[in-house]
Amino acid sequence: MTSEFMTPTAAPVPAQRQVGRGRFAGLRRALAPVAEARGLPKWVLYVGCALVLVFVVFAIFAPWISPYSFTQYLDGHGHRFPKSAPPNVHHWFGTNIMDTDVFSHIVYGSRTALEVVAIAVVISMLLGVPLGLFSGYYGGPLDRGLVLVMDAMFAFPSLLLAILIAFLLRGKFGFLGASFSGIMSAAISITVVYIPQYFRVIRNSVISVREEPYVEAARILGAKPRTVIGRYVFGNVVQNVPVIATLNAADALLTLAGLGFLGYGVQPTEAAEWGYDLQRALGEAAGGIWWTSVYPGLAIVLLVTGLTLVGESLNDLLNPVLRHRQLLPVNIVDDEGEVPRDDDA
Amino acid sequence: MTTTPELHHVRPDTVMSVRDLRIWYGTARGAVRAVDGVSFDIRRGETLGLVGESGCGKSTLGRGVLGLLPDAAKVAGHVLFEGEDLVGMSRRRLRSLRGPQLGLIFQEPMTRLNPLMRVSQHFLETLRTHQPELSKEQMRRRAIDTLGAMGIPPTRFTNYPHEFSGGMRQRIMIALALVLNPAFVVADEPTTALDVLVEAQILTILADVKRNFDTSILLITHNLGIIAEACERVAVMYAGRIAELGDARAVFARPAHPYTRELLASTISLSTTSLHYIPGAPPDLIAPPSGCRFHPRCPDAMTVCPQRHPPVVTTELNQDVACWLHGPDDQIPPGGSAPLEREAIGVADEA
Amino acid sequence: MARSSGSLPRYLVTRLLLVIPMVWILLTVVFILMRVAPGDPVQASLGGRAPQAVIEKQRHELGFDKSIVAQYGDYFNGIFHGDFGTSTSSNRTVTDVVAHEGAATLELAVAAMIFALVLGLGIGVLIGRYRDTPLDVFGRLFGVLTYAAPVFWIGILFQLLFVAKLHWLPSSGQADTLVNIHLQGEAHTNIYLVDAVISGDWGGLRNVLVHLILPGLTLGLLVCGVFIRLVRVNVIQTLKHDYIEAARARGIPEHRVVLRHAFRNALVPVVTVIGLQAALLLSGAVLTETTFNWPGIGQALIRYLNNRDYVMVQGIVTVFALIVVSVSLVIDVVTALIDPRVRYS
Amino acid sequence: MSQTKPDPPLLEVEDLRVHFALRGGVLQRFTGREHGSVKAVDGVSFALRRGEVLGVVGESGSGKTTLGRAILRTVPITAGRIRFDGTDITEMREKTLRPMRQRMQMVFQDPNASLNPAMELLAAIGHPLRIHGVTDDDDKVRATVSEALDRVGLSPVELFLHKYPGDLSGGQKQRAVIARAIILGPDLLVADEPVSMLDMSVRAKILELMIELKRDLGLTYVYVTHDLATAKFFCDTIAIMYLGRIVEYGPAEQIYADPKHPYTQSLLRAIPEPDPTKSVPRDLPRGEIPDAAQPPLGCSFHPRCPVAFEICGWESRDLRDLLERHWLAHPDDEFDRERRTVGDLAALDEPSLTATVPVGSGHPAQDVVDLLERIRADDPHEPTWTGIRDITPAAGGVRVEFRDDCVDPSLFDVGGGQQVACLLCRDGNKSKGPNDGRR
Repeated sequence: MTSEFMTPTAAPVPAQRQVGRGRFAGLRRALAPVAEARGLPKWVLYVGCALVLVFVVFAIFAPWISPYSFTQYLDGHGHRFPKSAPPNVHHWFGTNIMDTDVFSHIVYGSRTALEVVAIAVVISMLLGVPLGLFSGYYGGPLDRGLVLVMDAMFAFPSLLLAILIAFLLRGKFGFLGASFSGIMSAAISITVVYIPQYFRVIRNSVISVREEPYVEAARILGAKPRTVIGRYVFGNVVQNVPVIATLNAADALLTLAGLGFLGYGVQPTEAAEWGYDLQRALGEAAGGIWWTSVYPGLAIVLLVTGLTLVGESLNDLLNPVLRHRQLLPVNIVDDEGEVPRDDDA
Repeated sequence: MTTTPELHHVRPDTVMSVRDLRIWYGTARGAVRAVDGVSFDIRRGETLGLVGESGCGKSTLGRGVLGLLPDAAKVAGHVLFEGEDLVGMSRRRLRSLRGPQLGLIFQEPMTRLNPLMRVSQHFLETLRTHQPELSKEQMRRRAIDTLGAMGIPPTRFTNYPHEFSGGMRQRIMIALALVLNPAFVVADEPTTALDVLVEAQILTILADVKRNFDTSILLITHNLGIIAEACERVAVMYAGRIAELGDARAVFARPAHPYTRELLASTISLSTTSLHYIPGAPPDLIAPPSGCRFHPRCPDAMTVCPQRHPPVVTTELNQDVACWLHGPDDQIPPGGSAPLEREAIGVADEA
Repeated sequence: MARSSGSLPRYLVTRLLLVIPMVWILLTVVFILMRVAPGDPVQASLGGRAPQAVIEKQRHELGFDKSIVAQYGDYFNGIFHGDFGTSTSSNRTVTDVVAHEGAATLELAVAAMIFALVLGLGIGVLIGRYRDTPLDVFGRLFGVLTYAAPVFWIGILFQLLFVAKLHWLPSSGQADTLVNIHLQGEAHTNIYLVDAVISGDWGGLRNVLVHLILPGLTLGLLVCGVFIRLVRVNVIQTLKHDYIEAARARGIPEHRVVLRHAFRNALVPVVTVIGLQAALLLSGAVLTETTFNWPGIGQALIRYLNNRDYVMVQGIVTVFALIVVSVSLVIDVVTALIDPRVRYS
Repeated sequence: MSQTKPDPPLLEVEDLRVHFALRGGVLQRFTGREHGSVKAVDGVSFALRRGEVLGVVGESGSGKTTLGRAILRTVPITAGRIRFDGTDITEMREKTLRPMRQRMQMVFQDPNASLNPAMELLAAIGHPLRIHGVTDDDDKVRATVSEALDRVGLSPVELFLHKYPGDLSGGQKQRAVIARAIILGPDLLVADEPVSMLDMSVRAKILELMIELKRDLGLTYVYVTHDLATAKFFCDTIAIMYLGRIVEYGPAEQIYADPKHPYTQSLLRAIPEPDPTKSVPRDLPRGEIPDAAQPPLGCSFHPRCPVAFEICGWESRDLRDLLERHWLAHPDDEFDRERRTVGDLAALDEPSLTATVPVGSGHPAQDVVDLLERIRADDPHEPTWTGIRDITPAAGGVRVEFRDDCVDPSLFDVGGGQQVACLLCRDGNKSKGPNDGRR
């Protein structure tokens, strides 16, 4: 389809909203289509955000929302909770084989999940993005070497890599305190998996942006490489970051759960973790005890779905390859008379 | 208000007759009137040039007459091809016409061939779709002959698209459009992406096509030089409408519409001695100017121009022109022919 | 005029040569990972109370008393001769484990891949073609959900439904015990399905197939979600290409435009990513095998990892790395076969 | 500008060569080892006086854009010299060169891509001021940018200062690019097809602006274009490029009035005039500009040249073209029959003065000799035959020997400052300039 189709007029666009200035003006500008989204992608974005928000609230206000602590197995009178009891008034989602409350595990589990994922995403972003920027911009043997290493890492089964790293990191973060060391080592093992993804995406877009005339223009203006990367390249690749970050967060959550399921994640004494809970529930499933597995699994599915929906709708809105302007229905009026207009202009 | 008049009566050798065609797109800002009341005829074996600035609806019109528009585009009016109206025709029937009767030649030949298919496969696919009764050998023969007429040697028949240069790919695209000998072909800026020598080669080929294939061509271009080289008649399009239509020699010699005149003057050619340009830019087709759409940029605008849309009149040189300068005088209100006063157009409105 | 004709054999040779650094990097990473692992592998494998002399003897036998460089040399020398090492916790060789457990994993992976390809490609093309219709929304949601649901949770749900509730299918294992024993006696390829066919054991074949359904489906769903997303995006992108409009302008029927022009061309990038899914498949296999107690190599890896059997872990991971590299090689060759441009670049 | 003293040239380019390494297969891409090279610019020399406009004209693939970039040192230079205002900048380190960049700027072909989409005009146009430390004061930057915007006609300035490139039309963007280029008061402006992507009604406006700037600011231009019509209007001197070399050079008037090189002649004839009384020339050069990685032997233009003769550089690939043209003329039974007598034509794709035409399986070599003789009989005046010395059956095919005394023409002086790289122009004029033979 020719461009003339989609923008059948070369006339100046009416006054644009003022977009903020400063270093991240590029990002803000790049995200403008999100604010202007309508129709399906907007709703997908809303649903995704709502799902994520629920778990964020759970994570922040866990002690207030959760009826019990995740390690608690005695009620107020010192009586032990029933083992693997079906959902009831006291335990909305029942209890599990460890005599703890399933609902409390869900609430505290969101805290663990979000902590680990946030740390992992931030660290892998901080390492992967600059590496991709410099590798892509300068090219050369360093770039080729990095690409080979990153590709090898990317091609290697991610869960396996995470397991190996988790295995190696066991007990290495003791200095952070008992409850946080497990989270940190889980986060680090996941980080290793996701650095190549940021690297690849950023590097590839840097390589295409690098060839743009405006980057060459900046060099001809006499800008130093640092300035070119910071002011001309970064601003035009940064829109990829939110997309990768959300999609990777979703994937990281699954990796965390996988680690927990295999026993290489956060230890049950340190924090509540859905993957570990599912491992404990596995043996009971054949016996028909469903509540210990269905609820934690559902929590994972909902949070991952939420993050994926956010990521996918951002991708739909920001990725120029996928973006398409949807034509609206229109009525042809006979002549010069009234021009039919949509109300929202 | 005025009803859209017939530009001229339909002659018996007319292949395609477009009547009051409108193509609008709905966007968030409003309806884009890409094509807004266009009528013209194309005769057998004739090349009609369609010229205008970018964004005036040329490409949309070209695809519109072939029914190749996005589903959401709204089309009204008539496109009569050998008596059948293509507007409102079933998809199936339309598809069966594309290829054997209607063809399209594109602007960028580099991307128009499927990179994973050999040139031969493109031809066999097309022939098999529309003439399944032919034997494989007949199809090969037919394809090689058509390619040969475009200057592609038979030794290259089974090559992949990436093994050809831009000019050769355009020749292949033309051969592909003509292999079934269609009665009508739209050529949408067929030489814009090519170098000047290759452009001249392609223009020669198009001239041969007209001679050897008896095909009518609607040649869309923004280059008046190409119109002069290749077309018998020319339609000048502005903001979704046809401003002037007539014999190419007459239009170039004595442009009737001020837009045509200005366009000719702003073309830079080897014989140009001074620079000239049209102030301002083509209008936003969502809210086009009232009356004559060219009036804000027209040096000859009169007070009637923004008030009423000019009807089509025929000049003594047989040019159809929609401009109040040519009347009809009886429809101009009293005092309507006084010069229009308005502000100067700044660069702020420039294209 | 571009007339140069590249040759496929030449491409293959250069591609093969490129494998060498990739393998070298992966193997070196594996080697280093295993050396920095916490604790002494020999001590760990023999238990805490083994006498020092025994430990020293074992150390010497395994070559752990040599310098790190010498160990590195031995490692590569062994691999070069097809010797990946012998377990410290059992007396099986890595090759033996790969032959038996690997065959089980292969059976599972192939079943999953077939399922994922059929469903993923089908749904992907369909919703890519009918973008933004209710069908698209439904298909994408299905894709997101299958991806968002942890493999082991899907496995547990299947067990709850088909085993605990409906009693239709067996809960775990690769075959019933008797069939197991019989087929092990008939071992030709160690792949039960094939062995059953070769030995004409149709009852056994049926038994094996019934056992394969749930694990295959579970693992298949995981990969299927990725495929749907990928195929959809690529079909959408391909449908925007100029040659699609050109084909329509020639009156090529829509089904042919979608299948012959859009789908086939969309496959080129998809095939590349399918190669990367080999890694996902291996990750997923580890989880699926644990869930369904499938006697595959993933489960074996976790078992040996828990036993601190470093030689075995190193051997299995090495094999994984080799698989990943081989798959990427095969994928590149397939791409070159589909896309003539690759050969000439 | 006073022209009292004879100024030294502002820009001198001497035997400039820019060769891009071709990376071959996957392995080479990994190792970075080169695999042949494209001679994008292959021995170009010229000098440019202050205030002069040089038009570099050529088709795509002629190396004209690379030449423009090489002058600004944005592509690595293989050999030769570039002197800017007397200073040799060929091997200057980027760090030393950076201050010089204030004096030489560029306008690009695609106005949509030459401004950073994430920077508003104030920041984009004012950035050179900050880069070169002219001022870092926001008010001063604003004032200078406003002045520049006003100069290029983007007024009222307030309307544009905070716009993003995406909000501007093509012509406005090109004006903004020009504003950025002139804000530091450069001496030299390399304009790479500055109007070719603009609508025809805007082209004249931008050209007019460039002419005004030349007059008011004393700018010197290198105007890179494929369009001989705008070049005629704008340039003092014209350099016609073909496959990395200048094939004709001289004062604009003279070149348009009396083009000497067959290539220049065809270029001028091929431009469509907006005048229906003139018709398309039928005797256009055949084919297209060849692959610069393997340029034709001898004169690069000889395969397409209507007046080529014995020593222009006939070689194996011309033989393939000859065969293909023959079959093009006789596509029916003759092709089917004759094609089988000849083996894989790819054997002729390596440039060589002795070609071996492979024989189709089951055919005697004499069949191919007969075929070639038939083709010669068909059109004995085809110039390719003048370059062929001998056709003999040999092992593995038919050996075709070409003349080995072919000449790669250098620029010959034809008087009046006009130089032409065509063997037809060499008589009576001695070779001038450093453009030595390619081989």
